[in-house]
Amino acid sequence: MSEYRLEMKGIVKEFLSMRALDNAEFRLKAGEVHALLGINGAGKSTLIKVLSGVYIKDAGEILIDGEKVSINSPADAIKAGISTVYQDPQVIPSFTGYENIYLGSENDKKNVLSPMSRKELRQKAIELLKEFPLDVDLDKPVYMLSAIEKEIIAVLRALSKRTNILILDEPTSILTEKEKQILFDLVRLLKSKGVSIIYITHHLDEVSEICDAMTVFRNGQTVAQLPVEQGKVNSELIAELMLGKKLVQLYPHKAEKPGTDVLFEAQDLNLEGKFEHISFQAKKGEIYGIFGLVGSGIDEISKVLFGAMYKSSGQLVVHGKPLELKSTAHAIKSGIYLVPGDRKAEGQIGGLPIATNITLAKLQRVINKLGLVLRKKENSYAEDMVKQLAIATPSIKKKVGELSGGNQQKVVIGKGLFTEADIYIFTEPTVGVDVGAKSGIYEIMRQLSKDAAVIIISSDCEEVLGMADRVQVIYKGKCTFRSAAKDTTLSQMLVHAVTADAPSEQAV
Amino acid sequence: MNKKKLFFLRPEFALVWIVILVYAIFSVMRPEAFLSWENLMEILRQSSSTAVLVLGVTWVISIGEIDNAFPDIAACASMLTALFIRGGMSFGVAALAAIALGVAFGALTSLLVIKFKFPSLIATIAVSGIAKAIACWIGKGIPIPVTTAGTLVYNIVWYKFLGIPVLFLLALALYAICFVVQEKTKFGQYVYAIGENPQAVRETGVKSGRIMAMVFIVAALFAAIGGVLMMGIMQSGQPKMGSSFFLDGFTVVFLGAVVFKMGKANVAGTLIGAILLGILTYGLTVVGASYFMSQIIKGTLLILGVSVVTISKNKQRGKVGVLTYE
Amino acid sequence: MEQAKKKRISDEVFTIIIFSVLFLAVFFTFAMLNKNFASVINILNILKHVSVVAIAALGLTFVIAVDHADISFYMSSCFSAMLMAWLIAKGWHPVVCILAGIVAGCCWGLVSGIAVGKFKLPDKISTIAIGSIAFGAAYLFSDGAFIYTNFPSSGITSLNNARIVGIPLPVIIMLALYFLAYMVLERSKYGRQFYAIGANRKAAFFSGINVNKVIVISFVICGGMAAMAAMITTAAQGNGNVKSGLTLLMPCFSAVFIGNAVFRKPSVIGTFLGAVFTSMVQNGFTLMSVPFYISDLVVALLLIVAILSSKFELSSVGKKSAAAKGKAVAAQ
Amino acid sequence: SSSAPSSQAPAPSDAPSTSAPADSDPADDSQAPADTAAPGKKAAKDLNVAVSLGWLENESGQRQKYTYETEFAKYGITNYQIVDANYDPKKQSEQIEAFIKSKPDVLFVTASDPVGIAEAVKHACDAGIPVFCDDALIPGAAAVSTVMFDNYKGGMWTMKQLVTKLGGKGKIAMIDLPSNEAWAERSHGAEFVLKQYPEIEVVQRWSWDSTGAVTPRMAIDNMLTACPNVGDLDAIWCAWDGAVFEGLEACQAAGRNEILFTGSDGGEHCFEVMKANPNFIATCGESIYTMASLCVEYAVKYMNGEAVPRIVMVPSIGITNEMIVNTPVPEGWKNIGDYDIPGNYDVLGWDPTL
Ligand SMILES: Nc1ncnc2c1ncn2[C@@H]1O[C@H](COP(=O)(O)OP(=O)(O)OP(=O)(O)O)[C@@H](O)[C@H]1O
Ligand SMILES: Nc1ncnc2c1ncn2[C@@H]1O[C@H](COP(=O)(O)OP(=O)(O)OP(=O)(O)O)[C@@H](O)[C@H]1O
Ligand SMILES: [Mg+2]
Ligand SMILES: [Mg+2]
Repeated sequence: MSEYRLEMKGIVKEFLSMRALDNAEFRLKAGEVHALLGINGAGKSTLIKVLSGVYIKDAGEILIDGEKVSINSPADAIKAGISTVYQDPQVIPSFTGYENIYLGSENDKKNVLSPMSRKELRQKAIELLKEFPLDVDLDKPVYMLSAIEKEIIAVLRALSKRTNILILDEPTSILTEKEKQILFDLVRLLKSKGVSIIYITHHLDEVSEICDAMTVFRNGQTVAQLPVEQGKVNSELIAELMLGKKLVQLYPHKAEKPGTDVLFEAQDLNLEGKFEHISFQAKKGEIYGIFGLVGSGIDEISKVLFGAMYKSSGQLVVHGKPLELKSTAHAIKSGIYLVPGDRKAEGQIGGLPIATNITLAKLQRVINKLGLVLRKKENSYAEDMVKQLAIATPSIKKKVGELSGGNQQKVVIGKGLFTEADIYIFTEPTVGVDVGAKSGIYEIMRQLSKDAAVIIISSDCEEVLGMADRVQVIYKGKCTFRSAAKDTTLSQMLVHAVTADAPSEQAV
Repeated sequence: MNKKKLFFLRPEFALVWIVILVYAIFSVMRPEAFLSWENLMEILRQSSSTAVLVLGVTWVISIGEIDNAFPDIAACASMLTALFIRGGMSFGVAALAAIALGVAFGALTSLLVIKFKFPSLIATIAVSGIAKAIACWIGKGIPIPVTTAGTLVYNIVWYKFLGIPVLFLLALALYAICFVVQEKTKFGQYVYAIGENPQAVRETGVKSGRIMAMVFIVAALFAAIGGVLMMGIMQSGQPKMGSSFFLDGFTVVFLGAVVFKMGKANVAGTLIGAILLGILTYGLTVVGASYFMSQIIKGTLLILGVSVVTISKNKQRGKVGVLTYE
Repeated sequence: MEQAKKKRISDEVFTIIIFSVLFLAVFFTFAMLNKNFASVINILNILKHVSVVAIAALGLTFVIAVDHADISFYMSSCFSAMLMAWLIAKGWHPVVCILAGIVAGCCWGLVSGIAVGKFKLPDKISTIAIGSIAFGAAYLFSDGAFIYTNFPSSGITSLNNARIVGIPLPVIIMLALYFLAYMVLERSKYGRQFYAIGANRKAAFFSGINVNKVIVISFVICGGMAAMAAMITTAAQGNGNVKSGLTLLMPCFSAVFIGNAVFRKPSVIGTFLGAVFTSMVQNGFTLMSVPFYISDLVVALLLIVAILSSKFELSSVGKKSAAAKGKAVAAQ
Repeated sequence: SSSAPSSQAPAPSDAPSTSAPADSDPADDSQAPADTAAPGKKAAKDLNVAVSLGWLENESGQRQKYTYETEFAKYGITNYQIVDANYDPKKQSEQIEAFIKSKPDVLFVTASDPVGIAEAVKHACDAGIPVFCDDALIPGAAAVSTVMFDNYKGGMWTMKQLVTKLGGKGKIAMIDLPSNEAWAERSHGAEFVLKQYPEIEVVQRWSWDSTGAVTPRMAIDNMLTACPNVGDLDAIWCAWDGAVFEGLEACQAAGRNEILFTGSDGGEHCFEVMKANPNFIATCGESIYTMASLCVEYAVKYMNGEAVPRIVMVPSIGITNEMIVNTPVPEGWKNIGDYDIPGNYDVLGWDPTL
């Protein structure tokens, strides 16, 4: 018997244009929670895709319990006791919870024409659920479930199989703080049952909270494998390992003096069932922050501010004039730009080149009188933007979808800068973005705020507090707290984000 | 209990009511042609061949793909059967051989779509081109009459058992089998799962390519069976039969998607769709309506059905939280 | 990195080269088999014959570019043909009749576009339905009978027969429309919007593009172009025929998809090459009096070969990365 | 696009010498053995009539419909349904089966494809419905009467015209219409003539697929390209008039004004084109009105308990360009297309010999 449940040695995976894994090493002990860390594009997801049979490795070997296994398809991985909960858990929306849990393993027979019984599945699922202190309605179609419930379904699906190794790829990025705790309880429970867990995350605090060990990746190579002492993680050291250089400071300095002109004002905005009575003023020269947990309505607020969703009532005032936004096109024309929360779905057009993405929202700037695009002009604008934002790419012709997460986000921001808006709304600007890229994005935001009103809307408390000059907190669609950032603490914000009746309301 | 009662009033049941309504309207207009057991059975018999032909296409639509080849596979199967019978084979052997060749077309589609990643639209355009070319080549573009097909096929397509056409019973049996497969087996489960989220299915380790391949092959299988039955009904191989089934076939499947599963093609719905189309063809004939009337009526029903489903789905979803362009 | 970039680009060029080789191979095969094939007259003939499919396929390209499918255009073009013929029979000036036909095509496109773009009905089903209605409505003009009254005298046939500096008018119309479409789709602001919507509708929306409007426009263009194609068919046949557009469906989709495979996006030039490719084969075979079923068979096989050839990549010569590519695609 | 004629005939060599209707009142001419059992009598105006047309889409289909409506009006028949199958034998079979269940007193059928609908027509006969087949014989069906014409002979005659005009020597092309057995016979008849003229060379031959992508116009354009010089191609024999119309357009556009054409069908439009194009030298004028009106007449008689002939081979008329050019429209006619109304041949002095 080997010391390790899983060993991956000398793993190489090449893509058309690059080497994503370059002799990567990974070792996992039985019953441990092992963090896999690295900046965007370091190779984490590729490693677990190799392990779970989504990609076929080009070289290297995988040993499970000391024995060499070959994994060439997801089915092979499942057979080897490896289950994966992908970052964005894939479910069948109209299927019930229990149908989703047992998707692919309805019965043990190989023959797909073998009969399956939904009754049995339901029964089995109920049994399974009993083992864990979780509360989900398994009879509802999953499109009616919340994010954590979907995540739980995905985890249960992984656990419904004989699982020795469970892979969780950024499981918390769509969860609220409370939900995160549910998940962590589950992780601890599994660990106690002897399941080994690979845990991918960009949140170093989570590492210290539940992980026993960690492996850090950089450029497709393993740069460190360290044990984790509970509660004692040296974030700076890890960040340094990940980046390969010292990170000076994450958040830039705050505004020196209060903002001047009120460029953008929300007056008593309401969206039935999502949020109510949202009001604030965003001023030139400062950053206004809105913090709320996922599902608190912040995403909808950002969309209403941009005319992407209809509001039920309320008023937007832009440059001192009331403005009824009819469409996103109207918003952009009025000088508003939104960096949407879901980068892949809403922000970027992954299949098109960087240059095309950057100019898309304001093509007027690069066309002649006949409406034809002047490519030279466009390219030079794009080149400038790439330089200005330090987007790491060999060429502006590269497709955005092929960039790493942080650089993708920079392109989305670049698209906004190109519109020359004077009101910028950033929603979840750093989800899935590594520390290095994060500080770059923060710097850009601060620069922008010099000539424009910047609003940051995020479920990352630290980020909002770190960036904004003034903040408000949303709980269940209502503002529960507003204050100047310098007078506010993290815990104050967090408390107001999870309950409506916390004390103290401070002046704006 | 209450839920069950309401089921009949739900939008996904609307098409069944339309079928009944259309039947009632025609019955008032031409009672002698509608209001008898025999007439009803005739309508069902007529609907059966189309129903069999598009049975497999249902699942192709369910997995989110499209099949343009089924009409020409049917035509090719009808010509092949006629050719083999003329060559001296018995009907049974000829039919089996023709069906086997029909299935080969399905296999070709699968190869192109799953292995070579062709969009199914273009793969089946190519396959239908091949099938039709072969069908025409066999008789140099001329239908092949078959007068010696024997009693087996005659009994299948014309005989009545207890007053019910055997053809309809056959169709019903095939539908029953497919219904069970769809509702009670893993295969059926995966068909709908792939239709909604193919990535999720792949991630669970299901060989979704294999399921999709089976779906295309099954579509070709039923198209070929339908073609053989058509050969029996028309007592001839018809190389250009395909054009008759193209629009009607899709209309049937899509109309069927409006019932029971709210916008998802399903075999029970397809059967209802085929029967509705049968009633329309029959009814519009006996009232002397012209070809174009039936075209307009079919199109209108289809668009109405789709609108009902889409609108009620949207209503379910609600307007709150929906992007302004959606 | 630099090297990687070179490799990628040549992959795309490689596809185009393979297709060109295939194209030329077919061309020279026919040229060898038949001495008249490569003559100027015949090449103009091929272009003239392809103009109908090419123009309709060009309209379809716009719909495919926004990632929708239109299955109504070929049926609505029948309506336009009959409307035009009916107006000609009534003695209207041919130009008015042609314009009326095109407007009618645009209107049917508008109906499809509104159903799909505005009301979000599923595209394939609703366009089949709307197409059926349009086709049925085409019978209203004459109960389905041919309309030929006034055809020779009205001068409508010169839409097909006229030549300008020796080039048939349909070819000139086709080239003009293609030039226009190229400028719009590949060079202009609007083209960007079409492609952006096709690649990621939601992101296009958040970029301030009026998604629904552009989708509706794509269907209108498709309907209008199909009508234009039907005008030429009608002029060529010398009568209004309800079925004039019915054979357009498959060739148009083939043309767009061949182009899509070769250029990796629905493109104006790709559609043109796709249309010419199949038309050339048909022409070659009719020149040699080969029965239609054989030429249809070869066209179908070449369709497969053409798209298959676009799947080969320089970099996939090594088998491993081919598997990786396939997997990566599968994983998306 | 399809302008297609139809019909089906037994092989002409041994075609039964049928009663020749026509000259004045065709009804008087029915000498064929009428071995039909007369049903219970029923007056014409009380009849419930069903008409299943194979197509409506071109002139011949429209002429058939026009005939039925006109003749029904004449007999006071008001209770009738006319449907068409749009060239689709499967659809027509279904329509006939539907009619069977609605129990009409009489069923008229023109076949989209005689082979394809034979089974359904048999059923109608078996169900005791008197069936009258117009334009083509339905093999194996015990129709009360079949009124048809001879496609084979028509094909022979038009080819003969062509060959004679060419002086028995030259290069020709043929355009066939194989999708319906009856129409294919025209080509067989034409081939029969060619056997006697070894110096006529068929340099191009093409069959039209009505569901395919290549139109007759394109095919003829290509033929002209394949035979680019005067003398490479002298004439094109077409199985139906529609191909001629498109061919004439093609020749005109290509400036090839020496190429001769023959077709088959006849009718108002055809004659207009003939008048304008001397190169359209001949067509087989199918007596569509006569056939359909005879069907109606026999049906009425039969329902009245009278005997009617089982098969009537209505002669077609060989129509040459000269006949059209030199014949003025008689007074009271809508146009020369009315030639096919019984009795009208005589007025024109045309001889129904085919
Ligand atoms: N399918 C692919 N084709 C080409 N390149 C790829 C593919 N998948 C990943 N890459 C590249 O491989 C590198 C490693 O990517 P990987 O997804 O493993 O990073 P990661 O560590 O998961 O990053 P993140 O934190 O953003 O998830 C990246 O530079 C990426 O661009
Ligand atoms: N086919 C591809 N070609 C090139 N690059 C790709 C391809 N597929 C994915 N990538 C890139 O590889 C990187 C990682 O891809 P992957 O699908 O693993 O994303 P992910 O791990 O879910 O991303 P993240 O965790 O950062 O949100 C991304 O930057 C993506 O754009
Ligand atoms: Mg990742
Ligand atoms: Mg005829």
